[in-house]
Amino acid sequence: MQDRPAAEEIVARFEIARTAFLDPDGTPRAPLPDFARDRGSLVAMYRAMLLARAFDARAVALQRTGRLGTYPSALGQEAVAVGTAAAMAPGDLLVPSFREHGAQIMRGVRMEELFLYWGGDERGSDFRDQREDFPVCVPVGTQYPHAAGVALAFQLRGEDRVAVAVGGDGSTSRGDFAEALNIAGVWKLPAVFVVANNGWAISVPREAQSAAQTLAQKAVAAGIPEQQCDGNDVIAVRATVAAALARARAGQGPSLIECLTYRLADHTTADDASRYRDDAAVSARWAEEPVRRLRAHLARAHGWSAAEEEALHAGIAAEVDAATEAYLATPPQPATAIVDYLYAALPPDLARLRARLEGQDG
Amino acid sequence: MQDRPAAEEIVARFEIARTAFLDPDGTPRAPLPDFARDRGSLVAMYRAMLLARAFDARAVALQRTGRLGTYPSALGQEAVAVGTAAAMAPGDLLVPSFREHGAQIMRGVRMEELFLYWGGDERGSDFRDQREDFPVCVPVGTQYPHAAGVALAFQLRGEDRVAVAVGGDGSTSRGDFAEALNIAGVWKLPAVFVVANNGWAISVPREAQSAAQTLAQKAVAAGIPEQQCDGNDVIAVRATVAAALARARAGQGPSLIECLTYRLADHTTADDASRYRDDAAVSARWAEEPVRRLRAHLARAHGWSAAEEEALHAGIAAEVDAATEAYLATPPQPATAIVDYLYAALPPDLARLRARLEGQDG
Amino acid sequence: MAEITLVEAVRAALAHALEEDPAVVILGEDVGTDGGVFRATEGLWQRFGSARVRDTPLSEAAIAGVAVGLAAQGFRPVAEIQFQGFIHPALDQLANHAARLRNRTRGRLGCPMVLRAPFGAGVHAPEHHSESIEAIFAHIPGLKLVIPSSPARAYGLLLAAIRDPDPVVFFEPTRIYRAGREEVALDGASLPLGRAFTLRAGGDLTLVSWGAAVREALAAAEALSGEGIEVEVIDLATLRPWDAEAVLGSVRRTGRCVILHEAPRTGGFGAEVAARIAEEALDSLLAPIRRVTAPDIVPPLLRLEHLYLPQVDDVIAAAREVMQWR
Amino acid sequence: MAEITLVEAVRAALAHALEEDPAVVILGEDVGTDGGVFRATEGLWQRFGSARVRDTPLSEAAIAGVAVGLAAQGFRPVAEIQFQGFIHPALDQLANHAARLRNRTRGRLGCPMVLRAPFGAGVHAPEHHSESIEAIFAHIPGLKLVIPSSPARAYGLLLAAIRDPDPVVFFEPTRIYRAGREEVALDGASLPLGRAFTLRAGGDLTLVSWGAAVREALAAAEALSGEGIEVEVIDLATLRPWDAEAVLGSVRRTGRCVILHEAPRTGGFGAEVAARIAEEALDSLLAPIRRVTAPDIVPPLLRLEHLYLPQVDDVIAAAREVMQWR
Ligand SMILES: Cc1ncc(C[n+]2csc(CCOP(=O)(O)OP(=O)(O)O)c2C)c(N)n1
Ligand SMILES: Cc1ncc(C[n+]2csc(CCOP(=O)(O)OP(=O)(O)O)c2C)c(N)n1
Ligand SMILES: [Mg+2]
Ligand SMILES: [Mg+2]
Repeated sequence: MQDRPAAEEIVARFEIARTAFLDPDGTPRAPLPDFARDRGSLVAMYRAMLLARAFDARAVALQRTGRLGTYPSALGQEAVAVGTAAAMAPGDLLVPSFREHGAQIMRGVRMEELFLYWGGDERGSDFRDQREDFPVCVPVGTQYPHAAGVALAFQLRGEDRVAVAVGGDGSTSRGDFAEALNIAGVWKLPAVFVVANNGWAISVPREAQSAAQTLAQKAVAAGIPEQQCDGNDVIAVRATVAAALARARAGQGPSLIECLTYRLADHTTADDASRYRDDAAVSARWAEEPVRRLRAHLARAHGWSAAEEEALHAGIAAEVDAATEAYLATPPQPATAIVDYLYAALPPDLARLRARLEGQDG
Repeated sequence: MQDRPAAEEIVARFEIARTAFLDPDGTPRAPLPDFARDRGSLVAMYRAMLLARAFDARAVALQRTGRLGTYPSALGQEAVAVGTAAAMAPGDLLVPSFREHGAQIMRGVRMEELFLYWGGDERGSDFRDQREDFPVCVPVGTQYPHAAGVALAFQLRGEDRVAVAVGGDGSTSRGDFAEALNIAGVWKLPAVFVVANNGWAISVPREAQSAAQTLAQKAVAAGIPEQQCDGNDVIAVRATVAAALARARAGQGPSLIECLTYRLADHTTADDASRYRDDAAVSARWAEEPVRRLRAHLARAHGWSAAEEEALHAGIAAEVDAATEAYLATPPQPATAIVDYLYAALPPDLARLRARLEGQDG
Repeated sequence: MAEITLVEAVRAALAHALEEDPAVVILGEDVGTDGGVFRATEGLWQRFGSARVRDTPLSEAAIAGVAVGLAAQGFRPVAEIQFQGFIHPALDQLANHAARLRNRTRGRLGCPMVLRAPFGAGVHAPEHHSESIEAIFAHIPGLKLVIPSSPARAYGLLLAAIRDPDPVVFFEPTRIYRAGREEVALDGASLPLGRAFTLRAGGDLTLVSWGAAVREALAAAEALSGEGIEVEVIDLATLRPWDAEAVLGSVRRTGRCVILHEAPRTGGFGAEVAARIAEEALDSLLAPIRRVTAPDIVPPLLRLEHLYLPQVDDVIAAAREVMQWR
Repeated sequence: MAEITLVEAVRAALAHALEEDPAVVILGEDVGTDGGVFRATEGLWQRFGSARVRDTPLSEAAIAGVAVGLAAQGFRPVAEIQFQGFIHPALDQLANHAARLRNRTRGRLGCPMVLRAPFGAGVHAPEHHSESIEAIFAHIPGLKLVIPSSPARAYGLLLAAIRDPDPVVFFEPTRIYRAGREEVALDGASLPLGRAFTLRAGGDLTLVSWGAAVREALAAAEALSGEGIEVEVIDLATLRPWDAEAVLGSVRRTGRCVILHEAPRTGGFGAEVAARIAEEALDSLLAPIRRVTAPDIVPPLLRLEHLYLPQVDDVIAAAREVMQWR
């Protein structure tokens, strides 16, 4: 029987690659992409990460003092948000989950709008400057099909735009994720799906979420390209997302990107992570966080100075202060807001409710 | 920078293998597994496929003459059903979709029960002899989580049993499929997921269902083993399912198996496939169908005779006739059956309805 | 004008919408080459191409979610769920996103999508092909819910649904897809959403219904007329927002009300109709309200399906009982 | 006896069930090490181990579907959906399988599962954490639906739900998880499903409610008593099958009925209660029925949440209006 073919033949092969540029101490481990040789663009990303972190700290402080609702800190994950948004063109469209404040801010969402939203005011999602990006999405995973739909809109209109959805490691266990990747794959939609794998879905660790060795390989199920990257290395995130965006623009369809990062904070301000994870394990992860890493590189390779650092912080503090003030000074919504946006035109039954609310503050 | 590691490293690799033993003309292309060297076991599978086909033809005939409801023929897919059921132990549990009549019959579901079910009588799912297998599942893909649940039951009780779910190529696009595989993977459940890829989901061809090169690779998303096999080669199906069952029994968790077959019939008796697929393409697929293939092998390798063939057909015809008669002679259900099984104990409101129905025929 | 069936009216409305507005896109399982399992989209793929009449993978959640994304971008997706029994995975997107996008963003993003699904019993179909779960959708603020009961209303209401700036769920009763023909002016005129249709005037009793059951309502009214009972038959047509004024006005005149629907009784939308009457027209009531509905059971397979569907005789009996009150 | 909160009562019932029956298995997101985001399962993972108190992946459809598979095999899974707002993907399994398995197989396979979910507004939570969509579940034949309104009822009803041979949906009002303590005998005694609880007797008016709103019902009754209006407060507790006799009996005595629920009005379960009264106790009604509910809107984010929740004053106003009728 030797000359017969064997009972088994290999019909498909897949390799999952991981991209990383900066080591945790900020040393480049490989030649940097063009954008990362440009001091200005590195500083811009550095500033965006610092701003995200400052926004985050302020949001937590506002929550702790009763001036914000439950809030999900993105502490330690800034590189995912910033790298993603930095790679996107203004005309692309972000379909976020709920932990991408940094990306939203870079895309023109005002910090006071985000405070408003997390403070329990729907006006926070009526972005003044950013009219097309999706608002925060709370039901985990349900945003992925939206991105596929937006990408289909771009494709149908022949526009050179890409829809970028972001979600967490936990979200990859939802059927919506698989359905969205699959439909985007079969229609070659200009979409990029970014997974911020921060190791935890509330108390459920990554390894209890899936037996998949990587989350990037979930793309294999949809027959689309995937890439894993160091999600604490903003250069790696941006380069990886940029490559996926370029594929999408070239008509090559969607991609899945897994960013390996770590949730340094509690899940939200309503959570106490010490109940289910070891503080020591968290401390160890501080050595890998993205801000310090980029600063080290900036200092080493671009002569980033203490004075510059200080000026940056001061500028950011002022910005966050201004946003906080604007937020706290926002007049209340009228009570009628609870009915006015439900439909384009008010149905008769709601008109009666509206009349009752007329004149009330919210 | 040469001595630095590159920006990319490969972190996971996957190979999708396909198993096949018999070529379309029945010639072995590789050494056969033990069970397939045994004439008796080959004949048993051959008989089971013929029986499935005869059952199918009768069901279609009954439908055409108004004595059965809409019916999904499995013509051409008999090897998937029979190979799967042949590999299973009696104590395993089948969670079928709606086109696995051949597997159900092998597992002790009576043909008159299947006629009853497809004839629109719920008693057809109250299997007299097979008390644990799941009944037909109509909502595509929803059966996969059931199999995971059943497998968890086996695991929790420490039983040496495996749950086997079967579905179609279309079902792999459903979120339930992905969620079930993922949860089974992370809990290492004793489950086998079998996809009967018959090329079509009603009018939607396989290639419009997913950009995945194989459906077997959907397992990669869940981090579980997969295997593709020639689904018109009953030996390949049985060997592949048997290997997956063995892994499950050994505590190695679930597997996904894709069986490549072809739907030679319309989707159901309510469908007219000529609206959306080429008759010529279908004719070409007759050359690959599983029954003729095994017969050729039996004839060549085991001296299968015309007389044996004839006797087999006669026996099967008698069996199907008897089942048909039993089906047609089944007395109607009492009208009260519409309320009697809704809850273990009848709630008061339904008791009133029941009293009204009492004594009526259904 | 054309003498057409309800499913032909659906198809004509879809064709008209595709023709008039390039933002209209049809998507769903088997809506393309096959023309839909009920032929509601027959010929549209051939005429408008696969970009605008799109077969989807077998993914109900994605069908709804992709429609949300398209709609947020200004498209007017008309998504089909092959049968209402398979709509549950789409409900998450409908209830949590489609119905909320405008409110969530204070009007920044709209969601002008339509979700169509055939529904209802009486066609001897397999399990899960016979449900009537419209009440679930009628309870979701932010959605509209429309159920036509004739070819003309199917045509006009579907056009209105597609042109509506908000998400509309549109359920088509399979039992009357081909049960009769009607002259329909295929002129692209829509019918108003949120407005009930009084199909027959009568001063003795108000009979409220929708969907396929309207046939039984009209048949019962005809039979009762022979007994001297003049029944006002109201087809709600839109269940959200529903035309309570039409029903209340009629009941205030007739003093009696029977509600007929195919869905199981408890928690069906007939309860809402009865509740509003009990709140706002109690003084006018000369007799208790009666609901004629399917019993509170799972739709039986085809052998016992007849025990599930409310019959003309059930309506007549309820009407007689209500007329004899006191 | 212990003085405990409602969420402690839930935990105690779960612990008792795990203790008494090896077939009981808890599964859901964060029910293990974390003890549930509301601490409903706190300590159970430590006490009963990860085989019986299982953290699941973030997969609501699979949570429900796995529970169906377990239950068909004779286990008694108690599955948790973290918030009712995320339950939609589980609805497919609930409506199309859990509710039907027994009927589909003519009793061969049962489905003794419980699906728990916290629900309701008033805790200033993010979007999708405030819904009250119980009416959807109350409309599904084959399911049971239970909503406790006090620690003792939570304990006894949850035990009954777990011991029940059929699928039970169990919604826990977050607003009263910790809003008060009650002496509860932790003796494993269950309370009957399908039976309403008359929490306060009164001859002037029947006030029907369930869940967190029962607090406002009792507060309103207390206030009204001061005005000489004696209100009979009925907590339905089980919405499917619901205790219509208790309500009808009370209304026949009082002649007046106000229904209070937190869900939006249209299509809420209050409609069913009103409809049954309009059908079966119309002659007893001395005044129109009134529903006091949330308006037909999406639950607002926390700033405007107070405009959504029905208040004690709304109940009092409705009661006064009904008392002054004619
Ligand atoms: C569908 C759904 N189920 C449950 C929740 C409650 N919940 C909010 S965040 C979260 C964990 C999400 O984990 P992951 O996707 O990894 O995102 P991360 O929070 O880590 O950013 C859960 C369970 C939800 N919001 N949506
Ligand atoms: C959830 C769901 N959606 C739609 C349908 C209608 N439907 C029945 S079979 C089918 C195609 C199934 O294709 P596949 O999974 O390949 O199985 P096959 O019919 O080829 O055996 C569809 C769309 C259904 N039964 N369930
Ligand atoms: Mg995470
Ligand atoms: Mg198929």
